Amino acid sequence: MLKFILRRILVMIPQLFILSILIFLLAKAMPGDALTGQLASNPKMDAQTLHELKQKLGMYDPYYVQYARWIKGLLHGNLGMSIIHQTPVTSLIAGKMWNTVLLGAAVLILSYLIAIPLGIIGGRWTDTWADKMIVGYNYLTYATPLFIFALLMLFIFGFVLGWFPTSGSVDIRVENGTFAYYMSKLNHLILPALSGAIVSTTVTIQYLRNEIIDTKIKDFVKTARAKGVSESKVYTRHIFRNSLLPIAAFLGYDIVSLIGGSVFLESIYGYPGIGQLFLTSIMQRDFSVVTALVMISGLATLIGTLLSDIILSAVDPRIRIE
Amino acid sequence: MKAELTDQKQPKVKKQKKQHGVLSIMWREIVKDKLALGALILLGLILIIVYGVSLLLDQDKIVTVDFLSIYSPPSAEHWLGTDYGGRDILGQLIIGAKNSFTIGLCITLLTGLIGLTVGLIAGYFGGRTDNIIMRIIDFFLILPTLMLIIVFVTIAPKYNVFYFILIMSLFLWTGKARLIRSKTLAERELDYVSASKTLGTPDWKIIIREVLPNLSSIIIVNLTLNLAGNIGIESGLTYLGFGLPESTPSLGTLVSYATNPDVLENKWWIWLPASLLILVMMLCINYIGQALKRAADARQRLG
Amino acid sequence: MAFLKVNNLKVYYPIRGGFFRRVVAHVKAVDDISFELNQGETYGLVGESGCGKTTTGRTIMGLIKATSGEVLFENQDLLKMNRRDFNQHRKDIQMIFQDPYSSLNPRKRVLDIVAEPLRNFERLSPAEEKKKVQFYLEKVGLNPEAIYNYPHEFSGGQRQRIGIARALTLKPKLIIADEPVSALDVSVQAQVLNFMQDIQKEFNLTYLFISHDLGIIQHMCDRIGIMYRGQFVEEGTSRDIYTNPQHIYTKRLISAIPDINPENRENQMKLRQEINSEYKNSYDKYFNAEGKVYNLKPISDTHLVALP
Amino acid sequence: SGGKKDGKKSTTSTEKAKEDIGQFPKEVKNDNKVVEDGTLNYGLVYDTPFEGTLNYAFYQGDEDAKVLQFFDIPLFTINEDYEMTNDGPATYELSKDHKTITVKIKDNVNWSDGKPVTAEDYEYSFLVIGNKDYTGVRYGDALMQSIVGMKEYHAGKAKRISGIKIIDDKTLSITFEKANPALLTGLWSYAMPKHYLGDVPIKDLAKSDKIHKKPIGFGPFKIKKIVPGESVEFERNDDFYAGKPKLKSIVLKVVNPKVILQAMKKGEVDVAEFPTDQYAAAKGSKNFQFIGKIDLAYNYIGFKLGHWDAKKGENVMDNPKFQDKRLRQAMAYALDNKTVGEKLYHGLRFPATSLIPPSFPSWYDENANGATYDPEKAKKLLDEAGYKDVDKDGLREDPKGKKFKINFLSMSGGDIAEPLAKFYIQCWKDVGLDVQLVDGRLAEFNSFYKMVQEDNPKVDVFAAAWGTGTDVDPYGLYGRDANFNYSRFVSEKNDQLLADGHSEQAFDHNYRKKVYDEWQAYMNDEMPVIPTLFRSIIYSVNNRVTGLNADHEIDALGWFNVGVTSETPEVN
Amino acid sequence: MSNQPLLQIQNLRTSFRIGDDYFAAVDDVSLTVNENEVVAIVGESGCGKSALAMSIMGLHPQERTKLEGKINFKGKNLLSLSTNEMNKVRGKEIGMIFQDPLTALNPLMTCGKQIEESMTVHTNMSSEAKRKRTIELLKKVGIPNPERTYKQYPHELSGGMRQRVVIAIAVACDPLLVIADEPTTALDVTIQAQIMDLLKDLQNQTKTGIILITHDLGVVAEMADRVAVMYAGEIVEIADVHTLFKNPLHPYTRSLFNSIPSSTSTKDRLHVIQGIVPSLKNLPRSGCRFKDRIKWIGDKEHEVNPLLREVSPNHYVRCTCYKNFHFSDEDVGDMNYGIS
Ligand SMILES: Nc1ncnc2c1ncn2[C@@H]1O[C@H](COP(=O)(O)OP(=O)(O)OP(=O)(O)O)[C@@H](O)[C@H]1O
Ligand SMILES: Nc1ncnc2c1ncn2[C@@H]1O[C@H](COP(=O)(O)OP(=O)(O)OP(=O)(O)O)[C@@H](O)[C@H]1O
Ligand SMILES: [Mg+2]
Ligand SMILES: [Mg+2]
Repeated sequence: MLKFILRRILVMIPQLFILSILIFLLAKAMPGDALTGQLASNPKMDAQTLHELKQKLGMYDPYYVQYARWIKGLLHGNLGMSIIHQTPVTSLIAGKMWNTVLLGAAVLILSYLIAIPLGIIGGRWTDTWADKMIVGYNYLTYATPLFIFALLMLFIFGFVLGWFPTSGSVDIRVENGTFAYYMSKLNHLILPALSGAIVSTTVTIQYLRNEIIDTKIKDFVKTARAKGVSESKVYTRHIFRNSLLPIAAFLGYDIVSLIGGSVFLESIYGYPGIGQLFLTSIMQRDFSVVTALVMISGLATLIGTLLSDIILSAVDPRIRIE
Repeated sequence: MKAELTDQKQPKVKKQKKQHGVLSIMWREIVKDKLALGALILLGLILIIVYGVSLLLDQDKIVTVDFLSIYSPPSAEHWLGTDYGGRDILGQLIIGAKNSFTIGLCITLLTGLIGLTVGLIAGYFGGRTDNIIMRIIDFFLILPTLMLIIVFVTIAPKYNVFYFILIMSLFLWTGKARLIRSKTLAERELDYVSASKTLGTPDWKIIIREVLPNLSSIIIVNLTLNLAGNIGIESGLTYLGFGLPESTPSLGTLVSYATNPDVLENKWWIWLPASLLILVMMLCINYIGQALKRAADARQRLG
Repeated sequence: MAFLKVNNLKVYYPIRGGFFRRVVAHVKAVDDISFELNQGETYGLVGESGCGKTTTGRTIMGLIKATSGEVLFENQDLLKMNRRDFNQHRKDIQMIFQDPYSSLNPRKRVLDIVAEPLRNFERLSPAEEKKKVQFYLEKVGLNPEAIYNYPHEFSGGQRQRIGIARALTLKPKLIIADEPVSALDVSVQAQVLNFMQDIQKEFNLTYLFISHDLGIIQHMCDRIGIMYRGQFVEEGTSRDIYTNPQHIYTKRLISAIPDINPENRENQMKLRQEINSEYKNSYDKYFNAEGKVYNLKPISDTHLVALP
Repeated sequence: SGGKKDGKKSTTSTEKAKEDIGQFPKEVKNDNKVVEDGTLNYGLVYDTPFEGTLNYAFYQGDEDAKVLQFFDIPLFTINEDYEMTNDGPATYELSKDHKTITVKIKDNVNWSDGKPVTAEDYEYSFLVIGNKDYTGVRYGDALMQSIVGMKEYHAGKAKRISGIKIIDDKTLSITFEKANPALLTGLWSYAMPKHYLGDVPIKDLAKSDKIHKKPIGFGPFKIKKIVPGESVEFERNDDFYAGKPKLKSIVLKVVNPKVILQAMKKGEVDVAEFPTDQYAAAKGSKNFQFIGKIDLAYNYIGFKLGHWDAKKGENVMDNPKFQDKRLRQAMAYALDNKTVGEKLYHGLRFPATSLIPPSFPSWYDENANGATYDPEKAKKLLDEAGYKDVDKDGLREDPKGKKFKINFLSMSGGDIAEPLAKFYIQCWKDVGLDVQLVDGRLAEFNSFYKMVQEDNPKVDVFAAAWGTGTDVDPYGLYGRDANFNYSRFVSEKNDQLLADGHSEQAFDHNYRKKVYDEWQAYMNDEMPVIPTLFRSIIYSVNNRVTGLNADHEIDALGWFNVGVTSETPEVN
Repeated sequence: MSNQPLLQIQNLRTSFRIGDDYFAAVDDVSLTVNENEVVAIVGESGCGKSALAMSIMGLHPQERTKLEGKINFKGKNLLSLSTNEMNKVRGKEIGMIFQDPLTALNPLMTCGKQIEESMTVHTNMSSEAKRKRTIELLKKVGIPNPERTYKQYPHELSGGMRQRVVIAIAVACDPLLVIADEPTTALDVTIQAQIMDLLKDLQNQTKTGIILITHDLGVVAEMADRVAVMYAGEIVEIADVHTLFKNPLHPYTRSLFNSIPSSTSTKDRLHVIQGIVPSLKNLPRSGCRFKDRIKWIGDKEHEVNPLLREVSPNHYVRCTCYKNFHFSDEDVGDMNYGIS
């Protein structure tokens, strides 16, 4: 097991390395730099000073020098400085990352909490009205873009009904670390997480439903029935567990799509996180932030796939990792 | 899709009474399933209208701004009203549907083609080839796709439908490659492949003539279901400001106008028709896809 | 002078493990076997599941790479040939597969299936090709009109014949039949077996017949080799093996054949028990310290047994 | 189409401008009694989390400035032309030769940690900006560099800036190399708490927690808590020099522009800069009102007349394509900016008539008439200039009879960008000009500036905007050696007028007014850039708010007077 | 011991829905099984053997299947039981052994747990007691290291071992009747022999009735007391094993016997039954269903409405065609037949 994890990590390193080169080159291929945007609104700058400033920031160095500097920093755990925000990327990302992780985890958990029962109902009672409703729900969420859905949720539950706060991740007026603080965090989390979760249930429901339909006719289910196991037990003990396996295998992919989806959720709910940060950083050409975030999400994905492999091996005795 | 069905079917049917190709089984399955047949007809109708009418429409005229009729609700002149540039929504809807469908179709086909080639090669040869290809695919998996798409969109010299398709396809083929690979791996173990080998058939011929046809139903089903997902694919990017230019209307663009709360609340004619059209097309394609899926899986066939 | 001679053939499958997934051990699927086939005879290869029969057959066909050894076909070592030469020689060796369902491409018409080898090795006009295909279909007892049909429209036995027709188009000299009837129903089995005997006469074929069903082997084969865990334990003519089995493993195999006469069932069961206990008790007599069998030793002109 | 309008002439733009901005009061109306210790919710309308470089010398994004306004303020108040006045935390006096300014900080002006704001603090901010390790963008200002001794200090040759002298604890003088009236609008007027920041090396200052997490200022409020990226809680600075601010606390929250209207209606936000594209939908709301002013900015369309010679550091006007000013004028007359302002911006923008926006009431030439929409005149000018439709395809050819194609670069961003660009192209087409978008699409922000800055030959005409800042002097945007002079227009006369505009003589208000009037007329004639739109900036304000002024963001006392008249916001 | 048979199937007809119609896969089958009796059902693939077995167990999907007739088991008609009542019978009173040991076991459960499950359902045994009994069972079915196997997962076992586990599941609650659907078909000869011996042993110990489904006549000869030969959904011949093997009457039975290679008939041609089993949809629904496959026997020799008749005590044959049946002189069955 330990060996397996180590080996996987060993494989990760070159992947991340290639990723770092790729993203670095891409970043440099984008037109403009971090200073351009600043000057558009603040034209009090002579050409000489601009030149000086760029020199100071190392923008004229050859790419490989910049890359070497960056990778060296990276190895020392230093992700560089954000030119726009004038602060180390590490501290810029740190706070936001926890928000995104929190949001992502909440989306994932909620989406499983919703999708698994629905998938099970749909798979077990195929072609009943409940199943048809679930399939309908599935088509609807599949067809609705996340950002529209999130906005609708915000309008309905945030503004019209007023059940949930409409922006931010926590009420600033509560004391950090108190019970009220965590409740407030939770309260701010529910709506964005729910929006993300509902939209992302589609794949899970569909997959689970199909999987149950397939498993239902397997021979070992017949064996179980022949033992006299009651119908509900047949499902709980034999069908569901087997059908849920592939879902565990999806975890790694889910993490990738969560990072993508976080951009929308964070912007609409004013939830400070790295998805939004990435988007602005790209537009502002704050490359150190962009590269850092790409590396982080790459790493997260790798860890996600590793995690799903480990989970899978834990629940499926046929897969053994040494 | 449709053209393919009829093209291949007609001549063979004439020649002989029985036809057992994938397509005819699928066709039979669709005809058996009233819902799928209805969906096929509806989709066909939509596409004929969309592609037909968009030939007649003057695209330049539709995207011409007219500040005198901004946000006008549906009327005799503008059946579905206008947007904030005074542009006719119906026209945009039709051209948008055409663009979106074309985009969806091209992305689906392109990713299908790449995924197929890569997946077949990896799965058939296995061993080291497979290993290398799988490492590449793994690498694609860790790429933050949305982020990179944005980067690519930004650095693309010309951003139009063609580039959009290329960029999206670049990132979306891996899933298909994985699917095809795993199916090929299974298929390769079957004796008919061994048989072909013992008969001296070269590998490339085995891949194309033997393995590929046996994956065809899976491929068709997968592509169909994918097509449904790819129809609204650009809407998210439009929301983020990286969608196609407005001079290239698409359903996604129309839908993402709804992010303006005023439009969402009060100007339904801008986004609702596009949303419904996406939904209807997706439903149609999905129903067809479900029928095809049953055709691919003999156990579930209706007849 | 042998037609096909297999010398010291070994086929090992690697088992990977450890940190870098290096090869840590091998499955010795075929572990040093030698035998030879004479032209026109049917040689049976028998043994329990997993003993390496299929591996042997497929290695001779070139579908699996041998670890070491020689496969001399008409005095030329197939294993040392390059791809092109090998393909030329392979024409003479063909295979009948176990599963008549998976060995025919379900997406191809009979015509295309049977014509496949022709298209690879000969340039024929479509009309000639069709004629040839129909000729062989007729030979295997199928309606030549059926060339436009798909495999799933045929019964298992018919499919097996299509597979045979395909193999015959290249006029092979040796046919390796890997459990050609074990997936077939009793009545259909008979059909295929009869037919194989027919064409053997007609085309002067040599068979390497692989099966675990001793009844069938006995019915079909002139000489028989008994395999156990990748090695031969006994080899001899049908008569040698059935009437005078020497190795305990052979005896076990034979005693496992159910007797068709219900009157004998008690005896049969007793016999099995006796042999089983003998197998347990005298294990050391037949297997060396590593659990391997001994080298084959002749006990008559035709009969070889692996005894110390 | 929009270009073909009815024949009736529009009223002059100036009148229109007044009318439009007239619909927004500059100050919020609310006569109710202010409640003690109220709390106000401020909405920072922004679709990304703010970052918080909370110092005037270092901040870069507008959103940081919006946080700064509450707790850190400039030393001077300003008049309506944005000139410094003596009603704020500090007073100033100009020497006779107009080269030295002496600043005296009022005695009771203290940092929110209780320490007094000293002359040294003021000097320190210059020392930071001028330092060679400084990583911000404020040093580029010409005025900053013209402080005596600044260049030596910047080069590391001097320990201090010789032109800045500390006279006593609260007084210092700054001497400039040249007398320049821009001094009154452009002087750096922010102090930095030296006792607090002094021990941080200047190169590390920008990333220091003292700027990002625990900044201090001497404004009416001080920071109580920051939740990074989303909200800031301010509490009253009881020690504020001008007295006790009316509000007890202010909570600033980032609000996505898409939901600001809902947030206003619900009363979740009391004050916010309101996005113009939602104004139409917000107009009828009852629980909040709008205040507004004309923004310190204008939109324009520039012609690429030459290129920037980096070696010499000046603009060279050498592109033949648009040298005929009749062509430039014609293109200006062809644009129906009135319709744009009314229909697309709901009156929040209106046709620009000169290159100095009306937000500088003293300098803006009320009689400048720019190029008011007049397609007939445009056609006549084109005919005169020899751009005639020779091959009768409805599009004019150049005087040599060759196809004449104009490449137009316009920036993406915002919903309105695309129809606006389309509309302009249509307008030009209506007078027979074949204009096409560069690369067939709107350019993304960075690509846009890259192409414009590098004088990319693909670009003939570009649509852009300038924020002028509070300093009216257009030299930095149109001077011969100004890199930002993107049209690359140069002429002796222009040089002369611009130089006169910031000469010592220009401390004479009337003289300066005359020069700028002349410059505005000259530019309207030469038309190297077409001023297209002036804009208003509007704030949505809940009815319970009092004392808020549209200048609050730059006014030193902006938030001091703001109060609320009920505990809870009004809800729609 | 009562005289009442353990299981009495009367005129069972099992029909499956294909498209919109129902087609009978088991047609008018009557069969009895007594205590301590092994009844073998033989027939070609697709003749309805499994369908019959699943009908007894009530395991056909209800929405697609129609069951008519009666299945009396210990005095109650299984067809009229509710699912709950049926669950009490399944596993406890009737055990079932499936053909493919690879797929018949849940890959995610240990073998021990899977065996215990039927005890959990039907008894109140403590978990320790269950464990003990399971290990005992494993020992009984001849697993050499039952403690280890108890904890192993199916994929860790060989095919023969798995089949033993399947058998252990079937007999876990000492059922009165065991239905074994091709228990040895997937196994090779040596293992088949072991499993046969095992089943025989178990049966000798517990005196259960066994329905043994197979197409291997050798297995029948070794195991069965009585044999029913099925063809195309119908039983065409029933007799006790000695009678049947000595004196098979129905043309189908006789053909079957003639088509197996045996030590007594070396290198001779084997008999081949002409044609193939028609698919469910194409089954002839009237007259002798075997008629098409013995074309040289004239139409007149067949009954119009063939019935299962007792031709000698306890020997039943369907259709009169057996009386004149002879094997065809030419080997017509072998060559040139069209495609169904
Ligand atoms: N690709 C492979 N990798 C590893 N081991 C293999 C592979 N193929 C076969 N083996 C092993 O080699 C041995 C011989 O297998 P082979 O298929 O030749 O047996 P067989 O006698 O044909 O058995 P059966 O009667 O089941 O067909 C078996 O133990 C099998 O597990
Ligand atoms: N659920 C079902 N729906 C439709 N047809 C079925 C179903 N189950 C079985 N059949 C059909 O019923 C007939 C009898 O099938 P059954 O499985 O009982 O045959 P069998 O004698 O057990 O064959 P085998 O030896 O292959 O197991 C076959 O034609 C089969 O295709
Ligand atoms: Mg084998
Ligand atoms: Mg069966």
